[in-house]
Amino acid sequence: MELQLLLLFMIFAAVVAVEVEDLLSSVIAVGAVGLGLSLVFLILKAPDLAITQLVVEILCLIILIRATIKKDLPLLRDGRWLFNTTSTLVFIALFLIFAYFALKELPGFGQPIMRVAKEYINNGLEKTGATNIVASIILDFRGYDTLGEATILFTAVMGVLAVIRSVGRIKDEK
Amino acid sequence: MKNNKTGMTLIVKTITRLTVGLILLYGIYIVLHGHISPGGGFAGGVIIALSFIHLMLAFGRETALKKLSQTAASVLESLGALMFLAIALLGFLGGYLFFNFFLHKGKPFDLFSAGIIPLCNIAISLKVGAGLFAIFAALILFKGSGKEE
Amino acid sequence: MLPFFVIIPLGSAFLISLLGKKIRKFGDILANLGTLSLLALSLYSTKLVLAHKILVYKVGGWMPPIGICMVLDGLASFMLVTVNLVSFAIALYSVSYMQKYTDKYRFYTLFMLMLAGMNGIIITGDLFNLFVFLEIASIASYALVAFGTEAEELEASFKYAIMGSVASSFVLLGIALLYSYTSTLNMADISLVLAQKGTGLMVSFVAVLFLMGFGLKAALVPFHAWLPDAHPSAPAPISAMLSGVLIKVLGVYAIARIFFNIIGINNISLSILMFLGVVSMLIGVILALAQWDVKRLLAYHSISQIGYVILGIGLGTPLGILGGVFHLFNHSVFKSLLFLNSGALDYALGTRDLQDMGGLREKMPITANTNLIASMSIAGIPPFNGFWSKLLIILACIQSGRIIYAICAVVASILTLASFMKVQKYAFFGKLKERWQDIKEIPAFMRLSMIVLAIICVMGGLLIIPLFKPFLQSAVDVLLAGKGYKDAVFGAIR
Amino acid sequence: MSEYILCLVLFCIGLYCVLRKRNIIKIIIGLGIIEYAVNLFFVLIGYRTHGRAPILAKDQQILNMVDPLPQALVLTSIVIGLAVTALIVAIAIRLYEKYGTFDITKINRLKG
Repeated sequence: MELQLLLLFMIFAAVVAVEVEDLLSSVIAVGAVGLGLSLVFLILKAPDLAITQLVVEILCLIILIRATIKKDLPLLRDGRWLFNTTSTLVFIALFLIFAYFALKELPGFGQPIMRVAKEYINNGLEKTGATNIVASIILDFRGYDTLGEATILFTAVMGVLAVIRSVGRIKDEK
Repeated sequence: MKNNKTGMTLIVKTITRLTVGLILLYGIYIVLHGHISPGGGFAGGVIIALSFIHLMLAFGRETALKKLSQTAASVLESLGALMFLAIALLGFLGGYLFFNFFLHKGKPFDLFSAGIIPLCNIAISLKVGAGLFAIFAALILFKGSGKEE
Repeated sequence: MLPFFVIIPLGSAFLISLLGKKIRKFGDILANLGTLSLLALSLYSTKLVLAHKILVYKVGGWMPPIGICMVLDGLASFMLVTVNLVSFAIALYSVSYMQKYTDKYRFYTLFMLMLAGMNGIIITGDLFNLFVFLEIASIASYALVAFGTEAEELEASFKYAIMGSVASSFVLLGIALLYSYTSTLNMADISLVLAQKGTGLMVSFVAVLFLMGFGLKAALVPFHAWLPDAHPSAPAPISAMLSGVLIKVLGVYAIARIFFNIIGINNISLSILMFLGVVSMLIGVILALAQWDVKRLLAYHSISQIGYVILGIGLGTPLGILGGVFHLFNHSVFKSLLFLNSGALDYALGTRDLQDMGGLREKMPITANTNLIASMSIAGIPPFNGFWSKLLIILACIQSGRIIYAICAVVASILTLASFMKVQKYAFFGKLKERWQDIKEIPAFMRLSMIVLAIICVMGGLLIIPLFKPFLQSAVDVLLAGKGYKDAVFGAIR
Repeated sequence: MSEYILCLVLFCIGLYCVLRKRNIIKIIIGLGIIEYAVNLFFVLIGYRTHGRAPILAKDQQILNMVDPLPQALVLTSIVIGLAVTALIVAIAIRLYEKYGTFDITKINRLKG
């Protein structure tokens, strides 16, 4: 039950983040969504994720606040606002209805099949020696994924450093 | 550290001076115990980066960059990435990429156990910590040199 | 040997970022060596595939449903050859072209990372791993589009990054649903479980999510809005890379692999693919007609040509798939050549507007001639490679009784011809303008890479003669085998 | 079941924000919400009723563990989200410098 309550809180905070007019408040509200997510991870028995989500959320907040501080917020609506919003909402509603019927075919909440995961739980300790099964998966069984993940972060750093250069082109002499 | 005009007030600076070491230490703890308790290289690396960012926010960017300059961060990041790749490549000793090449995995629940996993955690934390600090420093430095301020 | 397709570009990217700033030319040398060795490896891989049909590499020594595996089959080796061939030509071209930009070593780092991402997507046999490498390639391309850091480039990059990230989220949601349904991530294993459980509404929902996600990456028509902005804004070598191979690997290859080999194809999904292909083909070429900016015109043609590829693959008949796959290869070659030509014009003149050009044939003979070859290829003039693949697609349409689609393909081809006649007329023929009296031909590296690609354009038609046909046929066989993929993979493990 | 639907509602709020908002920062926020929703969905499908966290303890037998694989995947996906957000924020800051506004409709030098 507390799970649903937390989810409702997150949805509420997300709506606030989307609709509030002040940018700084909006960023703070999205921080609330992230911290709610961290709590949900804790309830869902994922302590690794809870820690990571918490620290990442703090970092994201700092970055976003640095970006937004002292910046303007335009508040405009163009002529086709109603039409566009309606079509977006119709699309989203169709998506949700389709999803509702499709989700019925999934195994119910709280009963995962765990076809492959059984292997990790039963033999993880003997085969890798790590007592944290999640660590044994990300760094041993699926270490190649983690290499990709580290590369993504590296790519992003390189990308930020490339984008932030103040002079991109060497100007011609003419 | 002299209390010049950059950074925040004296209270913030004093508290920062007390806590920043603890945060760094906590990050290192999380990294080293990644294979026996929740946490791991990524979370630990972010905490390490946060400790430097904390320093930067409280004391202004010069103080933090003196401790870890931007080029040093870039180099550390590349080194972390290369180290991770090297661990992966060392697996070829056992015949496969990412092979856990420690035949003796150690006693469970020990700090020195689980073969390559702690090494990978250290490499990742180095990479993540330095990388995120580099991103943050780049964003801040850019803000300083931007036109609108 | 399979991991080296990822390790070589990754390692060189890391090394370039570490040492590139200190040692001049380090990036140039390492990037060219890296792409050259990748090209050699991928050519070698075709030989392996002909001998063994399929190769599976178990990363970390774990059996596939538990660990990640890499799979090299006909389609993968075909894509690897395409990607690495084009990327080698582009690395060669960048040596001179990127002198105009600051921080060249960052360019090479991102370029090699993008290459690593694409090779990783092609070689992987695991669905989540595919997503991870998809993100590497995408993030590197977002940054590369903005590499010039001018206002327009940043704007294009922002739009591209937002749409690309939403697409990635759709893909990830699809993977999550598929994981919950089958409780495994290995592609062959998913296919096995789906065969046992049967497919219901759930699987169609996942298919729609994947179609939206990968369709956006491939710039199929309802999702094409980002491409005409993003591709022209990037530096020319990157435009060539994005249009030439990135949209094919991230979009077409992923769609083909997932729909044919994992989820399994049926008549409804085939007709959706064909319809999207035809619509992209027509709308892309019609929008291209009105353009005066060379690179923007080429970008719209990319949408149109991707439509041909999807139409060919969507036909589902052996001839259609052969045509689609062959056109994919041809398009990578001539579209990258065209973008490199436009980069050469930009390099020499400093403008991309066709109305400012004219009579450049006498001043830049090599650019003019290679551009003529590439234009005739894309328009489908007989001896060049584009003609053969389009002919195959049209024949396949007629063979399976879809006359309307065949007519659409012919019409699009004629419009393409008209559009490139315009380029030729305004850029290379006519009278030389006063202001271009003292321009020079471009540097040697750029000429070399353009000549290499032009030769492949001329010779490309030879790929369907019996001597070279196994190269294409092995790729076609993988798609035709459909769900036989899982048996092949599991057979190779044991 | 209701958890899944609530999670998808969160996804749709983010989608709406990306599609309809005109402010760049709002679009980035929407993207963040989408990422949260997808991560949450992954963890939800791995949850087991009355399950235990997938970490072995020293001297007790742990039964009924939750599915650890989605957690490992989400760890990767959180990092990806962070990387994308950082890159897009960097682009947004540059855009603000060039155009002096966060309004997406005023950032239209490229013809559509």
